[in-house]
Amino acid sequence: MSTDVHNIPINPNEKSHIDVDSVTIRFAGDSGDGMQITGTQFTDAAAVFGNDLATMPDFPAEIRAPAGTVAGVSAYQIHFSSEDIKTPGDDLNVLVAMNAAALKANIGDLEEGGILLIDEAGFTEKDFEKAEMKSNPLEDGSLNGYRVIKANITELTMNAVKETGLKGKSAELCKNFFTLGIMYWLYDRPLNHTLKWLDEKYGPKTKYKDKPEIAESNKKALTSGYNFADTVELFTSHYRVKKAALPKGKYRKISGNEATVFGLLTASQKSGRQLFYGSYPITPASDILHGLSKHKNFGVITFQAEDEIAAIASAIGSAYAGGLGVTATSGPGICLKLEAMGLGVMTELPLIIIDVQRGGPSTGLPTKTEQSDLLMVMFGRSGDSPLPVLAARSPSDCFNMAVEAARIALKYMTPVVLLTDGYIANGSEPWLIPDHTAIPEMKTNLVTSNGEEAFQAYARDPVTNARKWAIPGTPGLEHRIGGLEKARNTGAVAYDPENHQGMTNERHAKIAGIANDIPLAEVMGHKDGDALVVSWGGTFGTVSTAVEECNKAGMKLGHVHLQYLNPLPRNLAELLTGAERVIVPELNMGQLRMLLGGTFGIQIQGINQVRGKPFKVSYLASELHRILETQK
Amino acid sequence: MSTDVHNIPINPNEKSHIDVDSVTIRFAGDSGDGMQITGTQFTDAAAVFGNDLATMPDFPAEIRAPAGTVAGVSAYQIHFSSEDIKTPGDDLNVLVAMNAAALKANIGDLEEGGILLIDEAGFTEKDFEKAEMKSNPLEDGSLNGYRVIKANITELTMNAVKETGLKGKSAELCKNFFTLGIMYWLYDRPLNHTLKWLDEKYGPKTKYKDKPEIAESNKKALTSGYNFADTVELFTSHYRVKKAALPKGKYRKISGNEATVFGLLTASQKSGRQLFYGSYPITPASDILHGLSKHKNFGVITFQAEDEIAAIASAIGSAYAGGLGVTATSGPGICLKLEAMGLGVMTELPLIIIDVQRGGPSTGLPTKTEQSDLLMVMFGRSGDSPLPVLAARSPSDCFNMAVEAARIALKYMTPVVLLTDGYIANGSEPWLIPDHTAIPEMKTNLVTSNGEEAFQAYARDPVTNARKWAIPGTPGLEHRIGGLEKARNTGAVAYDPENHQGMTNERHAKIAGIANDIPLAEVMGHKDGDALVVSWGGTFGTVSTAVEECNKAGMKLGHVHLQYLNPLPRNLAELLTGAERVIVPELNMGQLRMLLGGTFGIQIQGINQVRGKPFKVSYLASELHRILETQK
Amino acid sequence: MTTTTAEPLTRKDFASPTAIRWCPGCGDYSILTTMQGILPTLGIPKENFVFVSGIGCSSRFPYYMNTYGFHTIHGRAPAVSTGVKLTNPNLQVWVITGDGDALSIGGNHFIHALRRNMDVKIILFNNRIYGLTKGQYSPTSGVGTVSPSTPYGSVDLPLSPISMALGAEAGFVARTSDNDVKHMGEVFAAAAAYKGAALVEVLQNCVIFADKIHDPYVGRTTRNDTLLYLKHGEPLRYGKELEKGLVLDKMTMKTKVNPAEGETIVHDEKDASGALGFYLSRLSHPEFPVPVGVFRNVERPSYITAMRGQIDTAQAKNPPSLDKLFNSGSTWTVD
Amino acid sequence: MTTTTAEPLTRKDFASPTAIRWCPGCGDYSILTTMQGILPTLGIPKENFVFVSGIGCSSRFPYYMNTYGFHTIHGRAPAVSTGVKLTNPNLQVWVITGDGDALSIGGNHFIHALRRNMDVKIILFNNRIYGLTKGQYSPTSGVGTVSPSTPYGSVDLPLSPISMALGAEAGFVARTSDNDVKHMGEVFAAAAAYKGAALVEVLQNCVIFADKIHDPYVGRTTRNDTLLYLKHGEPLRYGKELEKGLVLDKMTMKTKVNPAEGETIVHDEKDASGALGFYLSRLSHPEFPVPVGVFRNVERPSYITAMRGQIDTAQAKNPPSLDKLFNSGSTWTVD
Ligand SMILES: Cc1ncc(C[n+]2csc(CCOP(=O)(O)OP(=O)(O)O)c2C)c(N)n1
Ligand SMILES: Cc1ncc(C[n+]2csc(CCOP(=O)(O)OP(=O)(O)O)c2C)c(N)n1
Ligand code: SF4
Ligand code: SF4
Ligand SMILES: [Mg+2]
Ligand SMILES: [Mg+2]
Repeated sequence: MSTDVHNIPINPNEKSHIDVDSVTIRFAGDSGDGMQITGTQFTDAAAVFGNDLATMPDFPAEIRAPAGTVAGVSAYQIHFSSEDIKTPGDDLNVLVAMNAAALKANIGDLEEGGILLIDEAGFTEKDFEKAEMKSNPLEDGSLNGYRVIKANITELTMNAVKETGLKGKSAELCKNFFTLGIMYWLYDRPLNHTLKWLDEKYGPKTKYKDKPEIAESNKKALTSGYNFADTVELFTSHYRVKKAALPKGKYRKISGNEATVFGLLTASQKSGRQLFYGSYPITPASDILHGLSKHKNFGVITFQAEDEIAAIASAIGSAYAGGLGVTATSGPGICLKLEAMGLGVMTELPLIIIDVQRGGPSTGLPTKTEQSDLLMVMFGRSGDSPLPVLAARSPSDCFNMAVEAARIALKYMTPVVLLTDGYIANGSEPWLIPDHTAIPEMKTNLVTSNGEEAFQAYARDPVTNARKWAIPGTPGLEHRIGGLEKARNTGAVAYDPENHQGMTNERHAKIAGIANDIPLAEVMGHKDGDALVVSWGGTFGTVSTAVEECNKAGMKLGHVHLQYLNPLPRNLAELLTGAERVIVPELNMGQLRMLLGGTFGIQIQGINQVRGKPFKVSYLASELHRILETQK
Repeated sequence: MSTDVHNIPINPNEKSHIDVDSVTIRFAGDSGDGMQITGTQFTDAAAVFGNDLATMPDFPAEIRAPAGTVAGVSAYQIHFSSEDIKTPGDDLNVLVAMNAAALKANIGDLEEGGILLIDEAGFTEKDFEKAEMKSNPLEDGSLNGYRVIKANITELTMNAVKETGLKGKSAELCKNFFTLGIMYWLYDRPLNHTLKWLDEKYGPKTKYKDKPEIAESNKKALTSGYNFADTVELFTSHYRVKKAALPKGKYRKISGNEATVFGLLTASQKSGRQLFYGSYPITPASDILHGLSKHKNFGVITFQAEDEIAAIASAIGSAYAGGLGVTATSGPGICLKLEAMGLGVMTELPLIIIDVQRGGPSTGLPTKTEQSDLLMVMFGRSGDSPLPVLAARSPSDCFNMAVEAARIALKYMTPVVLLTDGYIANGSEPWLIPDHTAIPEMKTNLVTSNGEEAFQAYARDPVTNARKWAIPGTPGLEHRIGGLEKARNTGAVAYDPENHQGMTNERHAKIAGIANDIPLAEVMGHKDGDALVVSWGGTFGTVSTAVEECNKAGMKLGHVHLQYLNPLPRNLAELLTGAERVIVPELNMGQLRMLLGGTFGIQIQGINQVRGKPFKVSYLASELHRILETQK
Repeated sequence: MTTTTAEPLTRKDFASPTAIRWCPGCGDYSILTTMQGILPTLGIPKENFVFVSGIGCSSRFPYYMNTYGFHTIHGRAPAVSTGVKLTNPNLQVWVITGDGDALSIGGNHFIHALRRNMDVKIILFNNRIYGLTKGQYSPTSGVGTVSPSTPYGSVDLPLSPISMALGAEAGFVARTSDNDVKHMGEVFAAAAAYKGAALVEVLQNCVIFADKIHDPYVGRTTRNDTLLYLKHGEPLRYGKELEKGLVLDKMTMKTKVNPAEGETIVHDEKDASGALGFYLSRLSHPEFPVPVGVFRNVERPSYITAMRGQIDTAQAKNPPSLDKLFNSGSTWTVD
Repeated sequence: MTTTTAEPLTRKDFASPTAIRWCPGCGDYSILTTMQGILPTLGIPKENFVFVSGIGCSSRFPYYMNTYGFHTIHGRAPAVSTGVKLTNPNLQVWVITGDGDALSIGGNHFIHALRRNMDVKIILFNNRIYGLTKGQYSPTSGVGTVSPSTPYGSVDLPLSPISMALGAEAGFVARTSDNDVKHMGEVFAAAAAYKGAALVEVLQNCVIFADKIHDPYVGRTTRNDTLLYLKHGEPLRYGKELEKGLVLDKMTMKTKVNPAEGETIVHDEKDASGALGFYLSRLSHPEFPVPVGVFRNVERPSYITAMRGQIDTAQAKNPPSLDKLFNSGSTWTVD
């Protein structure tokens, strides 16, 4: 990242091109201002252009909090670059603030000297009042450290679209495209992608066909914004962010929830099992339900259940009947699924439980990200109840891990938890579209007959320890299962002491054995450095960037990132016990630290943050510095 | 324990008294045979006589499993002694087996040379068949190692009670009292206690007043059994177990669930808060509901909710309204309460959640004991959601810990988890009746006015960090709380990042601070020995006995028993890190081990068992030996 | 309920300072102001009101009331309110819930609070959609509802909250709509006056995700023809001139224009069986008028009174004594 | 449903080898044998039957059936069965549940399976008590029930499973009793034949904790006077000589001895609104006869058919292709 280029003094009479490596922009406005669309369009344009990128939307918890209030601010951040990047950026190079509340909520993240584009129409006395601001920031000197660019974007937009016939509120709503036009000029981007998108979205083939003025005026606003920036001397230079040297191939942009959807559909195709998705809406997991519901052509059954308990129960029912049973939710919903997860463990059925983590405890911060459900999914069931836990490390990695979760569930006959989080679920990045034929078919434990012998529902595969999957409808394999302790092999109900110990051991051994079937942990950076940094899940981007920066700055750090939390990679014990020190940064109060400390009996230092947001790379780097300077 | 005295060869012509220190007897028969009553009566007699004792019932999971099957066997074990004892005994000195299935299910626990009293009427071909036995154990030599005493107890009973007019099945049902009579003779106990009890239970003042023959025939059976043993040469000696040198005072026998009931009622009286108990029946916690329901004179509201979620939700509602809200359940029920527990954490309301642990996972082993919910109650909630966790160490300690849970909940404004287990909940021991006036009054954070200042629901007490408890009905303190993240002090809804970190820290600090208000961990046995054994909860009796035995045998072990799992005693870090090695025996696959390892970053060895039963002292002792002999 | 003779309360006393965060135009606003207007008329001190809600747009309601309030977790408000009311029967407890909160995840607590006749007033904001989670269909959405989770249209058959409540034995069941503030106020007042569990369904408009969903029957200009205002003891008539009446044809209800004298069924909210109310709950637009007002209003034994009665009796007979408790059963002395 | 022409199945084919562990004399036994007797008559291959249960004495049922069976967790069987049936619509799925399992902890899943018309057959063993947990009162226990959790008598007002089911829109609702094997068999067969969610309440005797609870009306010798056998299209008559009939007095049902010709209400299980069934569900002993048989039996759209239809249409239009999926939306190439 090179943030400083923005601070080069500008010759006001020359509109030149300045090359920069990466830029972080945040579009912020009222929820009604269309900031998510603006951000997405900018992102698409950057993606199609060939930048590497990462994005992070930030919604309010309310559907429409009162316009103009801080609670109603919606924002979208994009980090795009000519280099390989893994985070949506720390500090902003550019902040677009459509009103006073948006300024108030976001200015803290704008770098010193950064560009601040302001719609003056959103900075009236009334706006200050709604934003609970004591004075006019455009006048009180508080913005002196930034390059403030003011324009009455709303008015400019209204004028621009006048000729299309659109008026009043509807005309005003086009201001986000005017703003987008300005930003396209600033970063020297062609308009065609967005123009085409507007035609597709509002054009003659859509339900807006009777309102051609909508597409028209938005297009008008876009080009007017571009021309405006070109004409008036808002800025003195374009910035250019060159294409990134990404691996060759075809790309698309993908968010974590989309990638999860793709992964589940892929797993269904590769295993030949009908995908059954039982779910109850909850932020930020609902988009998986929405996404899968669109893909009925894959035969997926999406069942919006009456609650989270019914959602997982129906998925278990599906698994019993031979489906690929999946359920997803966020933290509070997981609480409700834990009892049924225990049933899944006891009945050893393949099942995927996805937790798109959000800020807690309780209802907490529904639209904010956190990594604080790890220990809940590990241990939050009655009895000793082990199951595999995986965690995706980035938006596109949700695809891989969803496929992997299915592979493990089907191969080992076990519920599997996949952890993602609000940040990677809603964030997006370019995805090198995989060759679907290269993704291996998945084996299952389906059995269609037992020859002459009596069927034993809990007889285990000698290698995987998986039991057989005899599904209803199969003649001759009729059997009963349930939540009471099972007798070895037969699966009958059994209360006897030795059997319970034996079956408990078998359940543990089965899950532990999966360690032989997952990749070893890999050390990035310095193998035998001064510390080993261990991260997991959605912090991969920030942590690895921070470690890289630290190492560039002369530190000697190794970095292991875990996508498998249970079982842990089998070389991890050696890596951890061999390390000079172990540092675990995570977005919680120390959950992986507890897990690793408890598993390996080692001392670990934590970097912990629960602010509802990803780490900043700079914060991590400074914490790593600080820790390494203190005594162990 | 001195088990060997039973093996002294006996002179068949002399009925002498032999003194023994302790005896362990198990009464086993069909669920319909009244073994629980027999055991309880024997226990009461031993208690009243002045022995120290510990008991352990063992029920089948079914209400009435088919008579004569192993699944239908019901048993009651009592260990009574002239010395201080803490366990219901390892191996049996005496086994009473009313039928073949009872023999089959229990013979494995009878010591070599132990007494086996058999009712021949339960050993017919039909009985062998129901018990799935291939041959007649009375003839096949498999009982050669025991002192088998056979009698057709059923027939003897029928004859004995004939004169009362009772016949058939009803007459036969008296056989348990006949058996009890035999045992009273054997252990030289007076009959008066049981005779009195029979009068009270079935006498003229009861609903059986029209059936005097019931009391009559049971009394008859009891005395006949006694006389029978005296007359025929079944045994050649009585055994005598002298009074134990217990601390002076008045005693009663108490089971864990009873003690919990007493503790909750006491807490209500001492805090002046109405006790509200919301619960949904589940084994083995239901008896707390049953017990409290009887004590409406204490003003306790017992609410049988529609499910566990409603049970805890109603208790939270009560806490909000100023009640002492309590809910109890067992493992699967806890799964369902976790979301609401998170609400309790966020709203910082006083609340007690009791988990009478049973065998898991899932429905598991409903009537068997286990300690496998520790990590669930610690971590099984979304987000970082800390709350205090206590664990009772014996039946009577349930009283202390229930009182303590209430004290902490009310003082610190927090949900508190109290862990007990099926073993101590159903087991009983003598309880030195406390002087209720010596139990301190409990302070609460109730507030009735805020003077002139605006009320701040989340302003904290500077010492305890507790917030104020302003309950509906109090004029001027109207305020709103809920599950969304709260703003510091005001308690308003707040989504901002710094506040979330701050409140998360405050929640953690409040719970961590309770460490200053609980006893330090105490090392029993050797302070700087070769190993520190750390146990928790209901295994206190077995572990401390085992450590004592090991130390008597020359080992050098220290023992710390934890009744506080969160926060941990503040001297524990020092004790553990200072120990040569740390060994954690527990009835699960290593949950305290995980917690201590993760908290302190130390290596721990575990002794783990999940057999649905308490540890045997002998097993623990041998495991401790084994571990100490191996390299660290 | 304690009453007070202090200065009379006004609507303003019930408005909390919290900024309201519903979408502009949301039907929730009028429900809020109606409630704020009714409470001062009940003669109950402000501190004795408690609003308990679950999760949803509607469930933000307690924040806007200057009373005690508890924004709990999704679906559990009836259960939380049960604990509040049982612990302090002097409180008047209102439950605020949505169609998703009450009937989807919270269905179990909803039916049990009603069948127990727990004395809480449940106001169900039925906008036939999940508002807060951005527009998924709910258990009251019609078949074919296109929503984010049902892009091809929903296939679930919907529930009627009124039928559901009657099936759960509710003693007070009513319906009103967010665009008829006067009617709403009357219904709220009747619910408040009822001794026991009361359910009020409010037909509420979500401007964002299900705009105008109730308009076909609650629309101001046409509603005389499409709504049937239930009035106890009066014939079930509707239409601009009340020219239409509901009559019984064998066991089926039919609409008849200008029915004969005495032919129209007379509304009886006191009908012991609840069957008439159930009949009425089955009437739906456009085949029938949609009844609003009180479907059922019968006295049922009070859980709270019975429960308190048991406690009082027990206490009178046997005052609480820890000493007696500890020493109950057989004891022995070691000395 | 696939049918088979192989050797006809018999009752014995449905008896599993597992030893039965209900108390001697428990009403569950006759329900089990009735079920084992009915299944062979349905023309469905044995492997296509699935029994899903919750937790309770009754919920042990699947272990004793030699079919596929799933003994799940408390209250969740309707939800589990939903997943089974949606995944493989060829299966005939039976849910076995108790009054506590279905109506207490499982109330929510119960109502939603019914309102969705999920094609599973729910057999509710109503012994008006929690058997497995040793005798606590249940949501169907009468007020004043003395049980371990209510030593002073329960104060909850009970539910009627039939009213509840009708309130939840159930299309097939019936009642039978454990001591009338023939009637039970007929009702089970009717439930099996129904296309959609069916609820059958079985009045079941728990000899241990609520012995003879139903005897006042199901007693063999008196039942002609206390039960009303519902028959579609026939008048609602009962009594030894069928001398009594139910008539309508205004909107209230009344019993009349020797009613006039045509005066007796005629049972109509096809009544679209469900209100007649609801009326009947309110009748209780001793004031009224207790109706047994089919209360409601109407066709309702099938969730499964609609759901499968959407899938089929989508697949016909756009066969699944991962290639197409991955490459959907805007893509770009780096080379
Ligand atoms: C346990 C849990 N599951 C899911 C959610 C997400 N959620 C919040 S509100 C809601 C539905 C709201 O619909 P409704 O009750 O109709 O209220 P409305 O917003 O329409 O007023 C859902 C699914 C949650 N907060 N908690
Ligand atoms: C989550 C959970 N809560 C409670 C229980 C305990 N439990 C098992 S069965 C049962 C009630 C059984 O009553 P019912 O459904 O009427 O069945 P019955 O035994 O009478 O046939 C209860 C409370 C449990 N197994 N799981
Ligand atoms: S989303 Fe709908 S229900 Fe929610 S506040 Fe907005 S308009 Fe009201
Ligand atoms: S307790 Fe009752 S319901 Fe359960 S098996 Fe025994 S008789 Fe049947
Ligand atoms: Mg809604
Ligand atoms: Mg029952």
